[in-house]
Amino acid sequence: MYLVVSIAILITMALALVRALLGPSVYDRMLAVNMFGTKTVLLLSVIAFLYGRPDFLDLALAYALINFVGVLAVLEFFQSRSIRRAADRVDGG
Amino acid sequence: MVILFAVFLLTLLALTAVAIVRTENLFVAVMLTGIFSLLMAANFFVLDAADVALTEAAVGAGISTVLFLGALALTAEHERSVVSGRWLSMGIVVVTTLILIYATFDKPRLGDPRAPVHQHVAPWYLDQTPELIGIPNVVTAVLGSFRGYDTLGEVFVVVTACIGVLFILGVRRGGYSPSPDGDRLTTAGSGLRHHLIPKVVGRLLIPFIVLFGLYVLFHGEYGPGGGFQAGAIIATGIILYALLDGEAQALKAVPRPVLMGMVVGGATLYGAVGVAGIALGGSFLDYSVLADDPVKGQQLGILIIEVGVGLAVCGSLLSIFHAFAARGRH
Amino acid sequence: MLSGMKGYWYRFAALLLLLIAAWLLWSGIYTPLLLGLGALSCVLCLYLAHRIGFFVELFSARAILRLPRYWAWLLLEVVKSSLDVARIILNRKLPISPTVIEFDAAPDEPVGQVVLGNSITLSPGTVTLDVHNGRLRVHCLTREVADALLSGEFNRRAAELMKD
Amino acid sequence: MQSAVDVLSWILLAAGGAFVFVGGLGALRLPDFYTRMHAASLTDGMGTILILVGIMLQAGWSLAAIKLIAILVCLLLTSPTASYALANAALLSGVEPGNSRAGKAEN
Repeated sequence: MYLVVSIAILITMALALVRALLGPSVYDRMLAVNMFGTKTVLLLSVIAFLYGRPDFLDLALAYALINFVGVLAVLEFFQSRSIRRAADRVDGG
Repeated sequence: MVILFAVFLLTLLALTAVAIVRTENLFVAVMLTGIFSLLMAANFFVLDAADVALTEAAVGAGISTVLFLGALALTAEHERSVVSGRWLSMGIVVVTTLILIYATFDKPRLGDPRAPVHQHVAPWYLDQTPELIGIPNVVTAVLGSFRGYDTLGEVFVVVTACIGVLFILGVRRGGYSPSPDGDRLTTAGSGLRHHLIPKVVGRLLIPFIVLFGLYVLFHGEYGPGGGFQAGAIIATGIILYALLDGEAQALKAVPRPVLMGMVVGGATLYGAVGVAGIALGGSFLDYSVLADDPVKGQQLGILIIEVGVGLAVCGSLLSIFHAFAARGRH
Repeated sequence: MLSGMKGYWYRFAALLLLLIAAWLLWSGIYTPLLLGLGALSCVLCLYLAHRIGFFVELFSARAILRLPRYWAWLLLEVVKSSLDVARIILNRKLPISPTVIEFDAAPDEPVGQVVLGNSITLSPGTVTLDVHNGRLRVHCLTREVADALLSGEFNRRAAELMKD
Repeated sequence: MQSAVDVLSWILLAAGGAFVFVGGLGALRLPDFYTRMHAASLTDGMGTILILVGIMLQAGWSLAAIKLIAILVCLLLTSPTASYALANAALLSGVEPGNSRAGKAEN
């Protein structure tokens, strides 16, 4: 059963990757990365039990804790970029 | 079945790699690199290499995206397309690939017990770890004790890289003073404090991220983990704070002298353990002499050098992050 | 709502307890050395939390006790809307009618608004786009979901969770 | 008793797998960015809960189960936060929230 679930997760990863490659906007790709992150956490948890190595769950926990930092960095990036662009526009005339 | 998973993940990995190379939008490339890192970690994990997978997770999940975006803020978003020399490089790549594929025919099958790698020192490590060091995680035993010189070298590579980045990007004294050209750019560095949801959730999670990092640091002898991973995870926690409240605030919470102290102190701590070994009558980085019982001494030595590695890595990553952020502000 | 020094120490103790519990449950190895290192780690995290101003955010202590009931209700809500969204995605005609709505959050405190916003995002069919000055902007997959959200059940529950 | 728990956990895992897959499908099928976010939240919310609870039942009362609870709580905290950050980044950059046929319903 773990096998079936992990295959479902792998297929979903592939679908998310298709979305990341197709785009069209950068946000779609970002969304795909985000989905990919949670799918990885699930895949790691399932595989840890598939192998009978529950101590490997640390890895999934690490992702669960810090994977969203990247998305926050993107928000911060867009925010400061839009502020900088507004500033440039004011400077330019 | 393991093979099937690995092949599937590797196929996705190859697709992602091609897409990263092909895209001219650097922002898209950064996003795809995130997927690449996740796939890589899953792949390591499927192949039972949890320590490496954790390293990939610790670095790839937060820090690399943050640093890439920091670099992207300093440059243009689109890659300048290079037209000349395409066919030549294409040819070189194709030839190299063919040679590499040819070389793999001589490779032993995955997990073959008769493979040369399993005939050499690996069995000895597996045999001797319980006896000489007495910890369950052989990877940590190899990295920390049997091959302690290599890890020492790696720490110094990290420290050197940090020094190099600081030299190139430059560090300003008193980094967090507001920039001279007005409030506008100061608000640009003020982080996500106007966004309620990230602020509250992020702040709630930071102590737990740091605690998890320390947990990984101190349990390297028992499960996947160790100094490198811990340093990266703790650094991610503090970078998260920098994203939420602005880089200046993060620099106030963990000031630059502390960061420098971590970098230098961590590397020195590692070296000091080695010297202590000499002083107590052993050889450099021989931990057996650190305690009455050689096995206890080994465990103590590994624990201390892991702390050293963690300090050095955490300090270096944060210094590099601040260097990028400071550069973006000015 | 606790405030001032008393509230500060209260939250301090709560975080310390949570950190200790997290360490003990993650670790699973209870030798004196690791317990000592665990204590050290918890103190270090607490100090860092103090430095980053962790204890500034206010929340009602009794909200924690009401949390299980809220979660049970939220889980039910998530199941219901998940089934709806799954049906929409699997429908050949893709019957969506995207709608953006705005409404005022009933909870006054930031934490309450965060709980509200994240609960809305968590249940499929609705995504919180923005929370600003107590006003939420939500993207809904269909008009029916938007109407359901505007009827204020989420708002009422979140406010109930947060009230003193 | 054990078999009842087994059956329940298999059902949860299967349902979780199904939801994850449908979410992935939705991310491909839905027409624009904001609507695709709903598909992502389908896998992030329901799929995650079902799969992790399913594994938890298999793990029984052990530290692994508690680690799974920690993973679940963290995911349920971080994934809506990440969605918010993403939606807001798109909003900031001027991606219009959709072909809103109904217009804005002001409350």
